[in-house]
Amino acid sequence: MSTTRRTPDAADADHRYRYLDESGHLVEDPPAVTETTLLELYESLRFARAFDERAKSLQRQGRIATYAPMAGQAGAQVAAALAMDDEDWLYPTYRDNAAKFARGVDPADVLALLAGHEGDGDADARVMPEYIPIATQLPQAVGAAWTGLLRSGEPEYATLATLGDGATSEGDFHEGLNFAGVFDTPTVFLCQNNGWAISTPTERQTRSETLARKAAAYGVEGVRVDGMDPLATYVTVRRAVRKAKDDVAAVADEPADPEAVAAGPSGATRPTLVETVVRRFGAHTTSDDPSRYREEPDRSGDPLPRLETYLRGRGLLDDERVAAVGDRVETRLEAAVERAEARETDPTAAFEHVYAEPTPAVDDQRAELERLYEEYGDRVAGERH
Amino acid sequence: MSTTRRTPDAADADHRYRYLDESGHLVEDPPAVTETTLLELYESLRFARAFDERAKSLQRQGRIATYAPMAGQAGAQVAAALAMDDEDWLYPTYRDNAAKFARGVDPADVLALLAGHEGDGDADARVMPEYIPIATQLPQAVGAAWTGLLRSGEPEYATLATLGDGATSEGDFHEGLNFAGVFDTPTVFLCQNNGWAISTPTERQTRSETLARKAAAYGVEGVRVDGMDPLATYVTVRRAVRKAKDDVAAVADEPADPEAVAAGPSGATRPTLVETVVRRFGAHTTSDDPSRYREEPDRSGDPLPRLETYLRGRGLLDDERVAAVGDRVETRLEAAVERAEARETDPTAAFEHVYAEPTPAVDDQRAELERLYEEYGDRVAGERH
Amino acid sequence: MSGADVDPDDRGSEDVGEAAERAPTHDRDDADAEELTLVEAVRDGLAAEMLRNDRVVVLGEDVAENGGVFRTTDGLLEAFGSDRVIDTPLAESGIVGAAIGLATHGLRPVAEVQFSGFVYPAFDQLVSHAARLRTRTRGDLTCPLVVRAPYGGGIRAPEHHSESPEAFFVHQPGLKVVVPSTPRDAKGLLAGAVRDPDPVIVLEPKRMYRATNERVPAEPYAVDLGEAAVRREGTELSVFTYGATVESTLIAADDLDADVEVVDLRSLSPLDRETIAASVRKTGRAAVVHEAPRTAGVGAEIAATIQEEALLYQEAPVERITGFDTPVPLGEAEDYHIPAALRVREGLREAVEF
Amino acid sequence: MSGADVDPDDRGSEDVGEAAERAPTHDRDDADAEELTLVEAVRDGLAAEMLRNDRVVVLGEDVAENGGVFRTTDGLLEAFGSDRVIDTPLAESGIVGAAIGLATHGLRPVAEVQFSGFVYPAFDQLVSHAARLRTRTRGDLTCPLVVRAPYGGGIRAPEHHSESPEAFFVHQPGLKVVVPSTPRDAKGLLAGAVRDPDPVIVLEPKRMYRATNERVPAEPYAVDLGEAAVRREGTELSVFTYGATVESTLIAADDLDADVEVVDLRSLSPLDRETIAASVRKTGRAAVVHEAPRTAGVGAEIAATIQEEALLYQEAPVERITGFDTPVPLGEAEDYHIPAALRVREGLREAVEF
Ligand SMILES: Cc1ncc(C[n+]2csc(CCOP(=O)(O)OP(=O)(O)O)c2C)c(N)n1
Ligand SMILES: Cc1ncc(C[n+]2csc(CCOP(=O)(O)OP(=O)(O)O)c2C)c(N)n1
Ligand SMILES: [Mg+2]
Ligand SMILES: [Mg+2]
Repeated sequence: MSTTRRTPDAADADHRYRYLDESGHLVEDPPAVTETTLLELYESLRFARAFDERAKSLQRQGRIATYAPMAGQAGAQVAAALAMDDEDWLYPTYRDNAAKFARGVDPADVLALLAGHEGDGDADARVMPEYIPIATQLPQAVGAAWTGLLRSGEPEYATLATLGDGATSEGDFHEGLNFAGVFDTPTVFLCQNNGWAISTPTERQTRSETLARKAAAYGVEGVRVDGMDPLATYVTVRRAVRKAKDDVAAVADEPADPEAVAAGPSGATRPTLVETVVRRFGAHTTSDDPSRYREEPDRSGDPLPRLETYLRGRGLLDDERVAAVGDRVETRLEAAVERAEARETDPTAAFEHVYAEPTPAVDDQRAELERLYEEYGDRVAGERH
Repeated sequence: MSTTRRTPDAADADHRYRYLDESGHLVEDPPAVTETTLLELYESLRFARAFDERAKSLQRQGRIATYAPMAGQAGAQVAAALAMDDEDWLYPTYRDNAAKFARGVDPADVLALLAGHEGDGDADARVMPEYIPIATQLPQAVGAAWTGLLRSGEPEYATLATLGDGATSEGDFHEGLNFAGVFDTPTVFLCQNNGWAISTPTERQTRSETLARKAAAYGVEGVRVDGMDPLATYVTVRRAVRKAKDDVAAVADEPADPEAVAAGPSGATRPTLVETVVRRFGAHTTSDDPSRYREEPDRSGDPLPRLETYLRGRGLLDDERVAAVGDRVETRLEAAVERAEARETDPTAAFEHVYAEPTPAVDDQRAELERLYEEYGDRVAGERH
Repeated sequence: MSGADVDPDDRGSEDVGEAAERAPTHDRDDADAEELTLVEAVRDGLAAEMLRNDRVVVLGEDVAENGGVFRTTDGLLEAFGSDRVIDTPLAESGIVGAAIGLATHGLRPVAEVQFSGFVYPAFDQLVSHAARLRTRTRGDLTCPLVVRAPYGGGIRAPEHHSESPEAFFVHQPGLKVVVPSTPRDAKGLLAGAVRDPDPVIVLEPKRMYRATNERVPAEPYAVDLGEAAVRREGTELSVFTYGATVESTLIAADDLDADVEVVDLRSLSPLDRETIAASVRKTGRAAVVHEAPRTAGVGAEIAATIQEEALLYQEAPVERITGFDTPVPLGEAEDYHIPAALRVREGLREAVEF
Repeated sequence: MSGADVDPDDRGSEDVGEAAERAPTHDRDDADAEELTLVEAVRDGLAAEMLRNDRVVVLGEDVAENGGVFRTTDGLLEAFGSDRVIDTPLAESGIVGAAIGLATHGLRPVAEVQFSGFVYPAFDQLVSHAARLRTRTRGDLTCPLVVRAPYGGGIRAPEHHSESPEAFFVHQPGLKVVVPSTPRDAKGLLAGAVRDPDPVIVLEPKRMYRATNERVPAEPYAVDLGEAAVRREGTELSVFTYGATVESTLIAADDLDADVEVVDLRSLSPLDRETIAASVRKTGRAAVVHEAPRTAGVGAEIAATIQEEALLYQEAPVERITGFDTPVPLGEAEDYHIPAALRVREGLREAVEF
């Protein structure tokens, strides 16, 4: 992999945009990212790391169900989330908890969902529920972004939809990006190319050299970035978010990283497809056994030590601060686990929000279950319950 | 529009590959097309023209239902069909009757279908039934082409699927081309970009500069050609068909028209997306009123006089031969109309081929209708019948 | 904060300015009802709801410049402009998916699918998302989306243009499904759908688009979803039908030597089970008429409901008079497939004479 | 000439050479049946049919290298090679669309959809094409395609992983739908599907994949599609169920103080209406159990059929014991949604005591 931050062609698989090398040293002049943001990036990444480990252990203990780890990808997620403005909306997949936390989603809610308690998404944090049917979020994120344009003629907010490499094969990827191009919606498509869709490597997913170059088919700008470099991801997504909403042409001409922008026709449209090149350090999910289909993956270039090295070098972190972050992260996580585990299953909750007003069928069926529950309690749920 | 036959970039909307200019004069050295093929092209085009006119008039008289005219596009269709080998399969849309006739489909069958008599496709001619749900033919054509590869390791035959410009927006376009790229199937995607999807102009269908360039997103070769030049279309599709099945690398390196091949990564893969730039001279279908959404279209560059001029110039046609072709065309068409109109509606035909063996439900329902029909005859079909 | 930053029941600005002047069917005297065809009533309903609520937007293939292939959206572009009447690319999953995004964020999209046979590419967006957003977010985010599509046969259309897919949507919890049979209901059910806080599929009987006229009130009004309409009262037999087959059922009922009650269901989800049960308890006999295939069609649900709610009153099995379990045949053969008045009458007779 | 240049009923080469040696579950003594779980029986069935007919190919997401997320295709790649066991891109319409192309041209594709909740992107290919190719071409071209998908809840899976979409496919003419409930039938119905000349959807009850063992014959065999199996004979009540709910129904039947007949439908399309009618004529009472939502589910069709075929024998309404008209809830709540034995028993009791 080239270490140059200039990527002369987003269609060239050997190049990706980067600031920090794999050991955390700058290969370019530092980007204009505030110290507050840098420290937020760090703490969010620490939290993501801790959450990931805790979730895997909770799953092993049977306290939550299947979990999709983020290790190797949390840097891209956190950087993208922090590059968004408050008014923007996140359309996440099942693997994007780090991005959700960085937007303010309560980790207790995520743990509760993983433990099987309904209630996903967070309108206050402007985070949609996680999208499991692959790529279906993309047309919706485009429509959401379009809303502002239709309402006021202005891009009132951007939407950022995440997706995997596998998702680029679905029809909804195509239809979503095409709508974004045609209606010039303020949408950022954040593809985390982790090299795998469960057991299928990206090379068998598509014969395109890169995923970023697919943007050109829609007249949309495509950019390829080292997603394990949180600085480069932040700068790239920040630019995409600004371009989506602000002065499209000005940002497009911005000298910061003109050559990262290559696949698009002119770069002067609102939507952007950002391909972050990442590695999936672990299994697809806790149900997956990657030894069936791949060698032990290369786990170098981990974003967390990379960022930490950089921040220590800049004097923003030292042992004491690092420890303080660790304490805050642990406290937050403990509290979240506790709150999540306090939740109880409500046998009739499923009837509540099928429609704004329950239909007669829903009401009758609820009554049917309530009658049985009253008489038999949990035995209604069967042996296995 | 540039008149050069060299198109340095399939992504450049101003260029398209061509041999004949709009008045039918060669702008390049003549391609290696046999005289037999040239005359077949001409007669097929004449038949298409006559059929188109007759079908519109039959529709006006209520003798057939909605009809989708081919005028402006028949040249591309006929050239593509004749560029296929006998063993290849055609996957047509509702607008591709000229291609079907050129493959040997009986025009009486097409007229009968248009008059509402079930029975589409022709396995002997290796022509699938027409595909109306837009773009759905594309994954199927890829699977069909793949069959040979899976069976014998060799591309036993190619498939050629036609599609419109509008079809490029559907998810199935994307999934079909992506499968073709990944499995390197011997498939030719023949896009007839006639500028319109009913009332929607291509500029509002996609922001891509050309449709050919979309191929790059799949690692598939994309080529753009003047579809109203039957010579250029023939040569381009012929090359794509050979490349699909024969020596991929050799054809890719073939000096004939190397620069027409631009969007693909190397040109050395089996599938090709051919964008034929054509004009829809008439309405979308006989139900459509184009005056609602477009000015009178430019009807210049009609492939038929263009080809006729060229063939007269080469001494392959003169007044007498032209008249003889006209006579043959008329005779064939008359016979077809007659045979088609001899068909009668069978009220229970619909029950026959739902399954290889009718299910009990199908059998019972058939009996139900038969009982009523026996008692009441056509009155079972109601007033309007 | 609501997910959409707006009160989902807020009707938006009532000050519609010039749009009112330009609205296509509002040049008539507003106080008066006017004779409209079903297609005109759909258009009138769209215009009325767009005037009433500036968050209502119409999108789909060929709906703007061309006014829709059936002209249901004719004149709306001129009246409401290109931010509210939008031609989209040819991609149904994109249309419905984008419309879900619009609906979640404060607009009231009315997406047209050109023919109901082309709704399948959008099936995933409808059943996996539109139907569930409310449940998944415990009511935090919602999807007040309308999808309109002409359905059914009878116009000698090509393949895939005559589908009756209503049962697919009726089976999916979280969706609602309505089917008007008259111009008046076409306007009223559409308004009910647009104002409904949940996703509604409106299937319009295309062969009725221009078949009859009816006086349709000029002012906006909504028919409540979930309420059937008794079109003909009777005591000896209850017939349940909807949409395109209401007409042939009424003819058949007139034709039959028995006192037949004809119930136009109008709303298939939710289903008006009370009206259904009450009618059968009264008559003791029932039939259902639709043109979709019989097996696992809406008629099956009605028959199941009737025997659940009124078995002890049933003097005969519920007769299902439906399209057959075959693809809709082309050309004249479709007239044998779609239950025509005579076939309906014979079916009703069986129910009466059982 | 047949469209595919091959006799569609030709089984291809029986001389499978080395593949037989490598077939994953054929290392046991062929004369003997072996205890297999349902998931092993599916794998055994696939291997048996692939050995029997070299035109059978398996394709889908993660089916080859990974052996399928449930391991239903484990070992097939090693046994049959990468031209017969194929990992595809993540695109269900592409998978089913390509498989239709394969089927039309002489192969016998078995396409896996990873979970039945992800079949919707392929809905258009299934209902608009697979279901109709024979009709459209008057039998000239055919589509002998199998689509397999694990269905149903009970494994604490995330959203969209617990769907029971069978009614959608049962309503579509031209498709067949089977649902095995036992290892033996999992192999036999799969073989029936692979050998069937028409497209068949096989829905496998994923929570039964490893729930029980059963002796499964080693040799290839096919269960005829369209034939129900009486799992328990009885005289007082007929219960119709299939797939994942057969087990809880049998427990409930044992538990109830009445002589209950339990019919495993196995094939939902075509439906074995004769067996259904005969059973109800004998018992006079009926119930149906499935976990899909109730409204317009397969239970509705069965209730409609019963009252058509046996109304005069019915002493009670057909009781529908089903999943509710809500999305499948997550976590422990799913146990209240899926009809567990106690809920089934109480439903059966109502039918008996009516
Ligand atoms: C429509 C659909 N098909 C199949 C699945 C099953 N599935 C879940 S995750 C996954 C792989 C996704 O790969 P990718 O898009 O690269 O994302 P990643 O998991 O690597 O983050 C698959 C096939 C699904 N969720 N949705
Ligand atoms: C899935 C689907 N959606 C909508 C339609 C209705 N429809 C028929 S033709 C057409 C336009 C097709 O445009 P294009 O692909 O450019 O082909 P052309 O008709 O110009 O040859 C539309 C929208 C359809 N047939 N299928
Ligand atoms: Mg991935
Ligand atoms: Mg076109």
